[in-house]
Amino acid sequence: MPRLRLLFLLALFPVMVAGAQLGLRAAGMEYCLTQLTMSVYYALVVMGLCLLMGYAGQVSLGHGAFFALGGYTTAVLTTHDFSGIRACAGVGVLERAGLLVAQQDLYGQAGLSVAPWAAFAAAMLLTFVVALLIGYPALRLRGHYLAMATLGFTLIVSKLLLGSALTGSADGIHGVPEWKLLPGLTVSGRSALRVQNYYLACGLALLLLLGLRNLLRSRVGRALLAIHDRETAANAMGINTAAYKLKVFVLSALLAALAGVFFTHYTGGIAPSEAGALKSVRYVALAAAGGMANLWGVTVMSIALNYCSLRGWFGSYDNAVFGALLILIISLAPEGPLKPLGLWLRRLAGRPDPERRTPHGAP
Amino acid sequence: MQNESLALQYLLSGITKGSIYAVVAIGFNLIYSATGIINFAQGEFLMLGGMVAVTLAAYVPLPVAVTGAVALVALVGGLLELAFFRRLRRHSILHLVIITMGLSIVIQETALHIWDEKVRSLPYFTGNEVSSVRFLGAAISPQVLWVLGTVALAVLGLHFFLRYTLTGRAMRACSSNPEAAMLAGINIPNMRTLAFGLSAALGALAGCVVSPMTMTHYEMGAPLAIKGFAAAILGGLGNPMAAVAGGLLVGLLEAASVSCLPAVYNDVSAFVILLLVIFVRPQGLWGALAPDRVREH
Amino acid sequence: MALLEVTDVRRAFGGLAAVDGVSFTVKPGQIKGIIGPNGAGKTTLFNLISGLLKPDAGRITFRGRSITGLKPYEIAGAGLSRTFQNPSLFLQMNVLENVMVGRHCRTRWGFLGCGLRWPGQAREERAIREAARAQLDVVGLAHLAGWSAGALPFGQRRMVELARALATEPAMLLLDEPASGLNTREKEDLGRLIRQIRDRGITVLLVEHDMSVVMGLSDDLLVLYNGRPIAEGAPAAVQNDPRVIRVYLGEDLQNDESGGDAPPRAPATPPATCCSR
Amino acid sequence: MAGIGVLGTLWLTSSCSPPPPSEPVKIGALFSVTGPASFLGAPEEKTVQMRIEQINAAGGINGRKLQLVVKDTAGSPEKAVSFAKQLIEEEKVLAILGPSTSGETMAIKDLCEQNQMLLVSCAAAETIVNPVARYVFKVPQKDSQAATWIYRTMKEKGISNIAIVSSTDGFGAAGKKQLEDLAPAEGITIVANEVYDKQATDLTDVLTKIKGNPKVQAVVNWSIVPAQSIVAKNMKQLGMDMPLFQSHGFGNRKYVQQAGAAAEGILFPASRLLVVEDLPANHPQKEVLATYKKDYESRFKEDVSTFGGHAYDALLVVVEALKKAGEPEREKVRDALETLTGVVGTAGIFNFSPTDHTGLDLTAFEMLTVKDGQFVAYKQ
Repeated sequence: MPRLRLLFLLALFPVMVAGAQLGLRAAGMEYCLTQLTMSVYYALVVMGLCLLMGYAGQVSLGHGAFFALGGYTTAVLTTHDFSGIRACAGVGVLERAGLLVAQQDLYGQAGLSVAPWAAFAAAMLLTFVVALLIGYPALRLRGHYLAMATLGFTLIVSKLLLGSALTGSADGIHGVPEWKLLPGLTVSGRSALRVQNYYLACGLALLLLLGLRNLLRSRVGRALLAIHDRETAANAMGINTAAYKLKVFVLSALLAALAGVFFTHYTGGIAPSEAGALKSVRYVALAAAGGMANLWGVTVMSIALNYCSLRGWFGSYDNAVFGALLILIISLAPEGPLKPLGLWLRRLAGRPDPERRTPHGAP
Repeated sequence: MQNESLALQYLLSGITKGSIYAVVAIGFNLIYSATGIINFAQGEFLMLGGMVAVTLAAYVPLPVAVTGAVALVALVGGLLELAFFRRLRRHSILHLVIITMGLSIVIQETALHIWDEKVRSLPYFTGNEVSSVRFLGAAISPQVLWVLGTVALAVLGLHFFLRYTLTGRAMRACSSNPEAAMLAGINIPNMRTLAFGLSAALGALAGCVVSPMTMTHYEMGAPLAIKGFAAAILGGLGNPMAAVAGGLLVGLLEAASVSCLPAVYNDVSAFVILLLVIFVRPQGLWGALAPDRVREH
Repeated sequence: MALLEVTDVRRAFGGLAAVDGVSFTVKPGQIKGIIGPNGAGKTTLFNLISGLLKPDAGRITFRGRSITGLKPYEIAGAGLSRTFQNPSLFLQMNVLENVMVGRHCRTRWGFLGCGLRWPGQAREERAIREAARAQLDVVGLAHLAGWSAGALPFGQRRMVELARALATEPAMLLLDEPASGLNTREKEDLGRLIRQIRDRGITVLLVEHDMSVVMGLSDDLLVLYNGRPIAEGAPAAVQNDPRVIRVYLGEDLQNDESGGDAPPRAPATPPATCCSR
Repeated sequence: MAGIGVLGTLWLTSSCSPPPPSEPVKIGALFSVTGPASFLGAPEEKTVQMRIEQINAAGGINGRKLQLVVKDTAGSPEKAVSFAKQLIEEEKVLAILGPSTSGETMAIKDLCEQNQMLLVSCAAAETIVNPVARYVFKVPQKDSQAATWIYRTMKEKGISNIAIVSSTDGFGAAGKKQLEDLAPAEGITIVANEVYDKQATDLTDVLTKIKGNPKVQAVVNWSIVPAQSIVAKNMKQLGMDMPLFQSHGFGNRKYVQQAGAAAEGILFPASRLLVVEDLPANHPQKEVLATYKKDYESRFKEDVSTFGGHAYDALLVVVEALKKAGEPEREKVRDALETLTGVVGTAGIFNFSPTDHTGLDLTAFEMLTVKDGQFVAYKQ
């Protein structure tokens, strides 16, 4: 990998991030960062989907549910008042270990609930287990059957969230506390911490982008592409296709749950609409609109589209515009609108990618 | 209220729900078997059928309104295929399915702006809201019999069309082997347009016949499409008769789960069982495909 | 000691026995050919050996270890690689990357290591790239490394698939009709290449219709008909075996098996090119 | 590369240009005009647009015109959070009207409290004003008041064992909670309690379960359209003739037409907006209700709905507070609003206090029933 091109790509993303932030401060409209931060968190889910659908070719309509799984676990643990169990033995130990902290909400109601870091770990663990349980049987299926299995899973999760009082039934959970990641870094929606949270979200996205990019440029990435193209041939070449499909499914589920946890702490709450089928369909559509197997394209497209809808540019036509854009992009540019832009950027970076002298078109 | 008639009543309410899902599932199967696409906008054909019929019913008698709605929505279905799918060549089935998702959203929003967000419904075909057919202590609305009649009519009509008419056989040919069908002189694009049009007509007819019971509003399509998709897969993709059985089964599962579990979990139990069936027998209960050749796109 | 031992393998598809009690062995360093008319069960036998299909009965042992019923990737790991009847390259990748996929079972870095670009992983990546280029040199396509796999003509796709199979460092290579679709010059190159592979110590099991290729290459031959072996031995001996000749001239052996003593109607010495179609 | 950064910024900023400095008072509004709660949000938005135009035509408040900034949240809480932040930080509105659903209101309750933003919600859930937040008010009648009216009427009819069915949306869940909390005090025992999916197309199975319970003397359904008409029809089709009570969400003549013959005899607490004709002339709300109904129905050619009425009241209390405070300084307006009394709205007569941020009492409701397809005041 020529050093120059790698450095160029590495530099591009932070420059855009900082440029946007400084530009907004100059224009006195830094509040737009809020919607950008929310869009970046949503983009994490679509990145996972790009890996799963674009590279490994496994359709999943279940990532709304994984986002909600992450968000709800941390919301329930950090807002539920566990002081009722103060009597039993374990609580003392947990409290000293800092797992349980006293919470004080705006209206003076005190309570004992789990510390955000512990809740985050629990959310990731629960998602890992659930993704394995649902992934193992589902990934033996193909195409529409896999889509239906994951859609069924999403509906089960969303109806359970709607039905149970613990998860606040239809109103969801609110008053989720801030999450002090590190001494100087707190995930919170307060306007004072807006710039800090913007860079936190973009930093997290950049780290994940780099990790996924390395993954895709390695033997694992090639194995995923091989599974997508011809699973039998990949299997005959020594790739344990079943295990790889499951691993990439679990990884994308963890990414979605991670996004759910950060988003819940940032907006201070989560609602059952996050786990709805419409949300999962929207993630798949965003991945497709971004070019499916094009990691940067998918990220940029999902940030842009989510930003427009969160800004409310289209008013009550928001859904209609999203649907129309989706149809337009996929019918005109199935490889994604940003592919030509990607190639132009590569040319701009000195020389076209030596390893793809002829463009690949499907046979 | 002895428990036999209670059980019979649960059975009847399961059939009522199941008949609605079945009539949606048939529309799925038609487009799937002709083009291999799972049409996520199938629920929208139902909604459009209901909306157009209600608008027409204000001016013309009910039967004319229903036929008018079916014809109009069939036209819309055909036009959608022409506009969006006709010239797409280098697209995978996954891309086409995502386009139907986009279509579903766009149709919903346009319906919201053409009509409005209010709930409306066709009058009951026979009797009115309170009339019911009673036997053995259980009761069912006559409209359900109309829905079951429509389902039977649709299945028999489809069966006859696909088996004994030339175009029907051509449509089946182009779904099982498009290349061979093309060589045999079948115009594949027209077949696909016809499949969309026919499926839209079926959806519209279903929309009209369920409207008195489920009421029609611009957002009713999406949840019904998901249940119809589940019924089609449970029964066995591609087979209209199996889709009806799948639909009735989903309805009965929900009714059974309501009888023993709290009602809020009826969807949960229906989908848990659906997942179990898919994992064990992916091609569905009456599907024809061999397990390992689960049709992939 | 035989490298590959197939004993009484049977596989039926809904009553039709595609492979019905086939037994044979392949010695190390040997080129063994499998011939037979269409529908004789050659490809099914290949799929049984390489794990794509599970045998209903019988045992397959490779280097003394039973590989019956193992998954294809486990068999590839054990050192038995294959090519396909119609070349199945990964079209979203370029030629070099296709061959690099072959290195998969010989390398070990997983999701975490590749994601964090661990130093060891970067080294392994470079080693994979070099090994793949070397394999491309072997098949003489190093200049096409950057080309997209989808843009290659048929003959070159076969060669890339061969390079990919070699990249798994197999002890034994299964070639499924490598010569089909090649012109005469390409067939000669293929013959030379297969001999080079054999000389490097890789045993080759070859399924092929083109008699000129298989007869010239094979040290040993197995003839299948209706899923059953009817002849085995050196090419010359097999060529004169009356049953093989009658099978190839399209007569049914059914009456012969039942009769058992009917004289072979074919002329005693077959014309030199009788079997090449 | 800087070019791309600037390009990106221009693209971002074009969407949030600061409002031109002029003196109209800005009032923000979050309604779910589209999406699952559209029949709440659509009439609310139309009502507020109409009222703002009327107020501006009459010279505005204290000589300053009102400028309305409406955002359509489409019923999704994350959009409500994003738009609320826009209204607070960018538009710097005086107060926010809405949101339409209790889920969205709860999502931004803490946000508005922390940023000292005045929020007058059009959703009915009790938790919006309990625990009381200094800056958060709500105008619809309390669910508990509707539940009390239902229980009082039941006692008059000698009913003590009831079944509750409610939908899985915010409205249904809040109502169910109030019915459960108030039942013991009112001497009512709940023998069956079922929740169904708000998008349910058929409820015969849930009602069969209730029909199978001999002790049930009456059914209370707490949901919005279309489930409430489906429950009414299914009960009659199943031959269940015990009385059916509906929530105050039943308040629209159209829903009666949809339930058709099955609506006969349904009892529900409703604001007087629906029976304004037979209100006595001297009734304090008569004049407000009559003008609102006439204006709305003449302009939008559709029946007036109590949900539209909630938006009318939300704007009304903010405008009254603004008049009382004199100038649009948020802290003053908040204090004025908290001490407003005797404001005649469509839902009732508002008397706010530091502990009561909804300002309505039991008189806000009146028990109605349906006779020959018309709403009629229920008399024992």
